[in-house]
Amino acid sequence: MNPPDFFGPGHRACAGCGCVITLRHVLQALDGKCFVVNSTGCMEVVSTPYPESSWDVPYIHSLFENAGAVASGIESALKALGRKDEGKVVVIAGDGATADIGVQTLSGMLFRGHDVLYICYDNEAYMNTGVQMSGLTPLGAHTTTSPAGKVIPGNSLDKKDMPSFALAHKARYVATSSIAYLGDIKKKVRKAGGIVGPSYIQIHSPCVPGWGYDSSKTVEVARLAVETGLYPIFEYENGELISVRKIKKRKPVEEYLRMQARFRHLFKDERGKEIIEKIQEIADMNAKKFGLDA
Amino acid sequence: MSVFIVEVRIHGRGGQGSVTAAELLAISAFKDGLYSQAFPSFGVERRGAPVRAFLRISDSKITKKTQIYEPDYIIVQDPTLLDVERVDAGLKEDGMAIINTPKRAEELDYGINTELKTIDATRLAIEVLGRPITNTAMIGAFAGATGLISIGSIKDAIMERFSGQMGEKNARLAEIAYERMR
Amino acid sequence: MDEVVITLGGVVKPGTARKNKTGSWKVFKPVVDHEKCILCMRCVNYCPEPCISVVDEKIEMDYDYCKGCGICGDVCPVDAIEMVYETKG
Amino acid sequence: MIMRKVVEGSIAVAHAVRTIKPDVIAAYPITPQTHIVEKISEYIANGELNAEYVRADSEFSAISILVGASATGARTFTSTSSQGLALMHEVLFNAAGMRLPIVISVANRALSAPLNIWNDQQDSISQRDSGWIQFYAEDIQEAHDLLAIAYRVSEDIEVRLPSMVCMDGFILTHAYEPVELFEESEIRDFLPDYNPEVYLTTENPLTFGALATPEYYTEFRYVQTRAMERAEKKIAESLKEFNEHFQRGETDLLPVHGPEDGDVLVVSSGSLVSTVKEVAEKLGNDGFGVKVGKMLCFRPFPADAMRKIADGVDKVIVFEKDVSPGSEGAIFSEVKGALYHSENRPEAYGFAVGLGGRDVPERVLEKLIMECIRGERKEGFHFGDVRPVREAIL
Repeated sequence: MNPPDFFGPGHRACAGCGCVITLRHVLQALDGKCFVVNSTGCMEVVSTPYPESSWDVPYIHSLFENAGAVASGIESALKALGRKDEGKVVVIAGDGATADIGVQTLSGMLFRGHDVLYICYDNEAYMNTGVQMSGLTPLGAHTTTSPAGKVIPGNSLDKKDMPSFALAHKARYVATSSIAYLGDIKKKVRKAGGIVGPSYIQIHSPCVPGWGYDSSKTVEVARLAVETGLYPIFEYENGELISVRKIKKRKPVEEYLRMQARFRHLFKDERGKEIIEKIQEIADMNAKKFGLDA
Repeated sequence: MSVFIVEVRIHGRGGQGSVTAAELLAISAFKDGLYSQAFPSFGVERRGAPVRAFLRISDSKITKKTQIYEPDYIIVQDPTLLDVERVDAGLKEDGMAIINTPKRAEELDYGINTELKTIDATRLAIEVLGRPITNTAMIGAFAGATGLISIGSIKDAIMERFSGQMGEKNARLAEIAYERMR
Repeated sequence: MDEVVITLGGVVKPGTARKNKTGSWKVFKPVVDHEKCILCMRCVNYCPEPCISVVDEKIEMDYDYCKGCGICGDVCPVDAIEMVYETKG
Repeated sequence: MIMRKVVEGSIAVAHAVRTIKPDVIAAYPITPQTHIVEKISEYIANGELNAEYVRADSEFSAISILVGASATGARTFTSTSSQGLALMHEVLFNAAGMRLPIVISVANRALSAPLNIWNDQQDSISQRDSGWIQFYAEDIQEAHDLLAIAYRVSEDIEVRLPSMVCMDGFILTHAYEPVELFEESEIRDFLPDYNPEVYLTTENPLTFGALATPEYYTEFRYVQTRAMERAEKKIAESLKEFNEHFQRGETDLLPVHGPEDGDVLVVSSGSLVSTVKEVAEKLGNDGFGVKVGKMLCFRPFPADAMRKIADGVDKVIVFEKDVSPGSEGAIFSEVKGALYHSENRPEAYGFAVGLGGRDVPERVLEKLIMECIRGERKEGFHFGDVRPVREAIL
């Protein structure tokens, strides 16, 4: 009854790391029959200090911003060498690698139609280098490069819409998921694994030190992101929205924000209150756009 | 060391096939058992701009890689170029200029001091090809005027380069120009 | 000096990080009350290491790797896992 | 049977690639490399080359694609120039560090700013520390032949380092010359199939691209440097074997032309070597003993061979198409570096010439060499063909 694991133990990720939970279940969903291309980032540095590896699947790390291209190359080589049946090529990349520095190679990979599953483990900042703001850092969040200061209260931008970016490239399958729902991750990864062509799944994966919550609360904080409507869970196949995770009674965003040190400054003054209202608006818009409310 | 080396500069306008002319002459010379080399002047010029192509023919391996400053021959594909530049710059005293123009050599008021041959290649091309593309006429003319390359090789090179009817028409055009120049 | 092995291109064998016992990181360790446990597998599935498995129909924690994050206790639906302070040495 | 044809340099390179049969090719167009990738695209479109051809979104992606493909066990190829090679910079180190035998055909071109599409060698010379083997072709035949040698050396288990085969943009890529083109069967004899010992496969799930802490990094660079040293031997061997196979091409790592007892040694690389040879020959007729050293490969740098050919000469003159602002020409620096360890230290003169496509006629080289011979030039580095300049704001 124990699930087979293809990652760890012995890795050096922080206690309570949400990204490792994502990793485990992605690999399990593919039965380890895959080639992993990993961008520079937390999952890379914690798993491969020479001469050790935490991986039980063929794995390559090349650079920060080229995972989409490296994956394209592996897939092309498997085709050229007649080895396509060996397994699926999977990118595992953080949000910075995906939405910022690696966006071009992701674009090329999606556009050319490579048979690659691209997984973005979204912990909403450059955690590997010490919590700097990325294109997927949410509005209001304090990071070390968008600090909550006397004049500017944290990140003034909202998350880049990468699922839409993937959809605009006509990716065969585009979905979001969260470590709060392991069954959802498995189902979606299996589905994408079975589709020939490019697919993109963005998985909300909390970061204990980056977000500032107790390490035991990783699942809880992830669930609140979904239950407030801030992280809508949906899936598109061939450009059509085919499923949305409904929310019975949407919770106010404060509940989610209050749990995390990165939003603590928002609860101190009137300015913070305004930003919380804006964040609530984002959740409301998500709810409207995807029909989240059950 | 080479016993003889001949250097040719072709003047034309972008789109007139000057590089192809140099290439075809190089291939033809090679077919005749000679060594040859062709290369364009490397520019960012677009269609219509004055361009140059270069050709070297020798009886031994050509190692020179520089541009040609003192040509033995110049080929001018477009008569309007005479108004914009000195096409005969550096032309050797015992060299020869072959110019596409409806004028006869003695009517051409350009001040070329070397041997000068003219041919109305544009009219010939229109007659034979139905289009004013003169490069195959000019290489035929070059072969006829200089005797350096056999017309058989020129026709072979053309037939290899252009397929079917286009090849035959161009080969015929080259041959007509060749005969005119002899 | 000791000789080091440098592999061609730095290629490494799979799963070799298992020799890195991360269990030393923990301050609190999870202890399972097998009476309460209903073997729902949530702790197994959520363990980030992963170091929880079912052995002889009982949840077993591999303390060699457990970093003591406490997720297992937090996700347990029947409060069968308690985090206790681990005295070291 | 020898297939000898007048073809454009780019076409000769594309033909060589076709016979070498890479499994994966990824490229991005840039002048003056375009004819190479256009011809390869044509082969693919006509079914004359059975490879995966990826039209990459940039040179950065093209070389990254090859990193993935090469790690999976594929033979790979790309071609680029100038800014494209510069854009690959980060990945070049990565490919070399992972010991992936990727081969790039570089159509040498100047770097911007100011924008310039013409030939010099600043693009590849400035990648000298990336861990790639660098060959410089003198003519089209050599650009074609060196590709086979590059694959053979790169894929050798004793080496396993990537190679770039550099050819002067336009001067070689766009020129037509008679070339002895490879037949597929003869290339098979010279270049065996690529079957790496370690590669990405689910049957043996290895980890590529590990992180090396300060405890290990030095040793990684150390073994890479040792592999370069072995590459030097392999290149020399491969040149000889190539010559036996095809009855053409250089047989030395650092070929010398001209009088053995010449008291002036001129070192140069790429197509410039041809012109230097012509000048040396002419000066020889005038009674000056000038021999020419051809920098066939710049990495590994043939320092021993350089000392050997410079033994007994009074003057060494380097002509190169690159400059390192704030220092001097890179080849000049390295030639001098090699000679520092020789008993005989000749006078050394270095000249940057032919930058940004400036043609280097024989008279320019002849004048510079004669100035050195007559002692009219100061020892050291100079711009060889620079005009008087007045600097102004606007």
